[in-house]
Amino acid sequence: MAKWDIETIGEWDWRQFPLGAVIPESGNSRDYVTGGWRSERPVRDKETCTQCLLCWISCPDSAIYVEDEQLPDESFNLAHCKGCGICANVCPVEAITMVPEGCDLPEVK
Amino acid sequence: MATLKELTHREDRLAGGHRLCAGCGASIAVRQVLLGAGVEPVVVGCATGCLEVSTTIYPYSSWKTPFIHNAFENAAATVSGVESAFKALQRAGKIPADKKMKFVAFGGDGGTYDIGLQSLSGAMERGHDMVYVCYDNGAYMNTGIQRSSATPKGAWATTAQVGAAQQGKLQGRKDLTQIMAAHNIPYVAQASISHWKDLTTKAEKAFAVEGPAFLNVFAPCPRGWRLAYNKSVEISKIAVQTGFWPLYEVEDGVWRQTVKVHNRKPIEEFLKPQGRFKHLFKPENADLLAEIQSDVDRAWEQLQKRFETA
Amino acid sequence: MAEQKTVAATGNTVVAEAMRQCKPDVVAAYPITPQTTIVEEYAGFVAKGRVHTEYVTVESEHSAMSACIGASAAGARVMTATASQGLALMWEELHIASGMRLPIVMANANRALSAPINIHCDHGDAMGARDAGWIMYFAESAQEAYDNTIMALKVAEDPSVLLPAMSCLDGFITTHSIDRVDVLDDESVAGFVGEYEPANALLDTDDPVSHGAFAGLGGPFFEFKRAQREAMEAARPVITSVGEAYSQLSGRPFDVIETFGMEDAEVAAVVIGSASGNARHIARQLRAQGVKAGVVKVRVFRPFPYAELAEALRGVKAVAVLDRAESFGAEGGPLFLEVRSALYDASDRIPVVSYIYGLGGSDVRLELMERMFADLSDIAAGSAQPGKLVYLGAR
Amino acid sequence: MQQLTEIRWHARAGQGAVTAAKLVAETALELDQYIQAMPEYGPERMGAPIQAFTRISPQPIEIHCNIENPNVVVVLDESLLATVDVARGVTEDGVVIVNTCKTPGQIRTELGLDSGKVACIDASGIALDTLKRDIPNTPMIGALAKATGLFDLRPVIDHLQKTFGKKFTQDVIDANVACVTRAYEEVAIDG
Repeated sequence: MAKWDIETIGEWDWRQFPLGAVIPESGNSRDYVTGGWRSERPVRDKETCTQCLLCWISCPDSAIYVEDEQLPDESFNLAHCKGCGICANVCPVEAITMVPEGCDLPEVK
Repeated sequence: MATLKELTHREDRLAGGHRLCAGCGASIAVRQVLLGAGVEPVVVGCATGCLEVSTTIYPYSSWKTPFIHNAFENAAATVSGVESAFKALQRAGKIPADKKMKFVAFGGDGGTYDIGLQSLSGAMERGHDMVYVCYDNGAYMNTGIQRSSATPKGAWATTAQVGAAQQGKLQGRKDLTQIMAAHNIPYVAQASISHWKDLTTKAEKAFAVEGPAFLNVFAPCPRGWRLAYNKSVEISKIAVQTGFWPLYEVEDGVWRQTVKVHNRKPIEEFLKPQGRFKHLFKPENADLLAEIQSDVDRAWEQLQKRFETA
Repeated sequence: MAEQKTVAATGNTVVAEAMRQCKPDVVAAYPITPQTTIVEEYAGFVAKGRVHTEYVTVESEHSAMSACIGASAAGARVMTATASQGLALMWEELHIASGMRLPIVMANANRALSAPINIHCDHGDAMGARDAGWIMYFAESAQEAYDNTIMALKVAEDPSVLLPAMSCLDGFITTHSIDRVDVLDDESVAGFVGEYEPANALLDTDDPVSHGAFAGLGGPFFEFKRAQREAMEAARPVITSVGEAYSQLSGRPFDVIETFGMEDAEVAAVVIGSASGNARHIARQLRAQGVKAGVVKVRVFRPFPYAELAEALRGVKAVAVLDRAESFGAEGGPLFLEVRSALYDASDRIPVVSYIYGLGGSDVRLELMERMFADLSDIAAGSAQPGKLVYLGAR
Repeated sequence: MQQLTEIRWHARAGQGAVTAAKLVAETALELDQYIQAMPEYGPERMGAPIQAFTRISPQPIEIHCNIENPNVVVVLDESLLATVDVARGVTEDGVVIVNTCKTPGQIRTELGLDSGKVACIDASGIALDTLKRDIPNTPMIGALAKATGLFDLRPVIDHLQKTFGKKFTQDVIDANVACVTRAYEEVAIDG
């Protein structure tokens, strides 16, 4: 369906809301940013990474991108990643490190 | 049984931007279950709880599937109604006869083991073509860590506290998976988010059977367990390795262990990382700790007897 | 007018018949006295292959309404039936059905609520659900139970309404009595109710929607409730127009209230359900004796016909409101509270007395109605003051 | 037929009074009357004394309550006379019909009735003869038809054949018709 336009929802009156509190668009939480919850962000060392995808299957926030069965260079959706660190924890080759938000990022190879 | 690379071709049916805690086991469980559902459309029902609240905060929904939440204790009954509507509308010719659709209900342990057990039992007995998935985090986490009948013995909870007169929950867990197996439905399994291949395979089987299926999925709550956020998957693996959460399935009445554990680790390895069990490691609680180990051993041995040895 | 068949049947039999004729896709129900024979009859239709309905034999009324909600949200036409404790067990779900704007139609066989346990008629069950956001019809007879059930479906499913509706009939008195009923033919009913066009059907997998979202603090909960109230208001003209159309089809008049002798009544009783005829019977006798007695029967309780009642009671000198239900701690029964509220804006202050009668199936003897009208005549003549509340027929 | 006929049935649960109340109402409907038939429901089980009611009227029936002043009382079980005041409230010109081997005179004395009609019929005996079971309800309908003049035998038989035809074998239907006919003929009426 066409995207449900909720830009001005804060100003809607009762007539403008869909019937019965239905949300007429599926999966639109993709537009909601939970990245601000994060105090640490994951950083992946592409050299070390074996593309096993364990991080992807274990992410609670659907925040890891996969393209053509591979993690792309920019592999984390930082709009959604809450920085839980599960990806780093499950990585069998320690290719992912969690680095504090707001600090200078280490050089990414 | 799909490989991880193969699974990446399937749609991830839970969108990000939901507001579950960092490190939540429930959303990992949902992603893995729905990846196992294959390509047919899935309709999702959800009991009131963390998962439901955090994925549908108006006006946002994280569900890329049709989704319905009704109340706390009735996810199974609600989805059974949805599935019945599908059958009737197909019979009436309003939905094409060849259209396939899958139905799944998710509930936490509170909404499944406790308040929703009757509704679940009824739906399973009636034979609806649906999968019920319990994401078991062992307490009422949505409302702030109250004990449920899935809370392990000795665990601290806000309604099973630790003090001079009581050391957390006094009672052991209800064995819901076996209760569901006793319904003689086509497929029942116990799975864990730490074993993605086992879980997605079980989900595939559950969705494939005609009739009701039940999955009990171990899904930690870092917040309620007083556990580091990054340990959800790790602790789930330990739960399996200690025998606290055996992985098995009951397919058409045949019990089969799906992940063998040859040298079970001591239960302490499961308990120690979790703040909710901290008090068990005081010297005066040594007996309780031993009792918990012996409970696990006994349950494990009893379960082994049910497995087909083939 | 449609072709009709005159039958000797119980209220429950003709309600089941009305349900069958409305062709629901899903019926999810649990047996409870005195509703049980409705779902038994329906099970018979299913077994004989007379309906396409998916009949879900749930394990409780809570699950009955839960499954109805799931099915209705899915896009199906859904009907069910319950009574008493069953309705009480559904309480939570009643609000969810209306909040989700699902046009489920439910027959309710009015029965007293425990304790002590009792299986007989009163309106305590339905009145307990009066603020649940359901349209509520009440039947005096099996005929009305049949007619109301069909009309309720048409009203509930109207796109400007989309609210659940209850079709109430008195336990045993109406549910189990054999009565003379004129039943429409199947085609006429099917044509009258038409096809249901669901909004936001869950089974539309091409355009997935989410039902039952969380609208907490700061969310639009308040606005959704406002919309629900407007829907209930919107139901008023629809109830009337559906009633008119149904009258044309059946030849039976319909109005949200039914009056007897109110053109010139000095004393009047307002009543709901099967006791209405008892009141009318006595009023008829009194009129023959020169007493200007009248009766107002309330056929639709939600939305409540305030304007119609105020109009009907204009100029009356004393009014009795007969409640077959309690509202403990209130000044009278639920109907009394509504009627007095309806009269608040009337220019003349009409004395209104609350009568509680017939609880737990206590027989509504004609002599009780005589006594009530005699009280009213005394009040109208100024020889007695209206009392607070009368327990009519209790020892 | 008079304005409104109110019939009160007394029996023990299981004797078929509810069915009889219904059959009489249905027969009246076939004659284009307005009707009501209702058992007085309770938690009682097999054997307990019960009441049932039938109303018949050429006008629509608007009252819904138990029958306090019946025009007709039908007693399916004579033993109830000892424990239940079956004649309570019966109208001056009312008819009391009892399943008994006794005479109307004896029953009139037993009930202390000094007005109206009393009718006696050995309905159980007739049922045992024809149905081979003590189900006195259909013979009582035959007796009722005769004693009250509410309707002739023919519509009763027609209706029996129509409704029983859906559920029972021809033997059973014939036996019931025989029951009704015999009772219609044999009922003893006093007054």
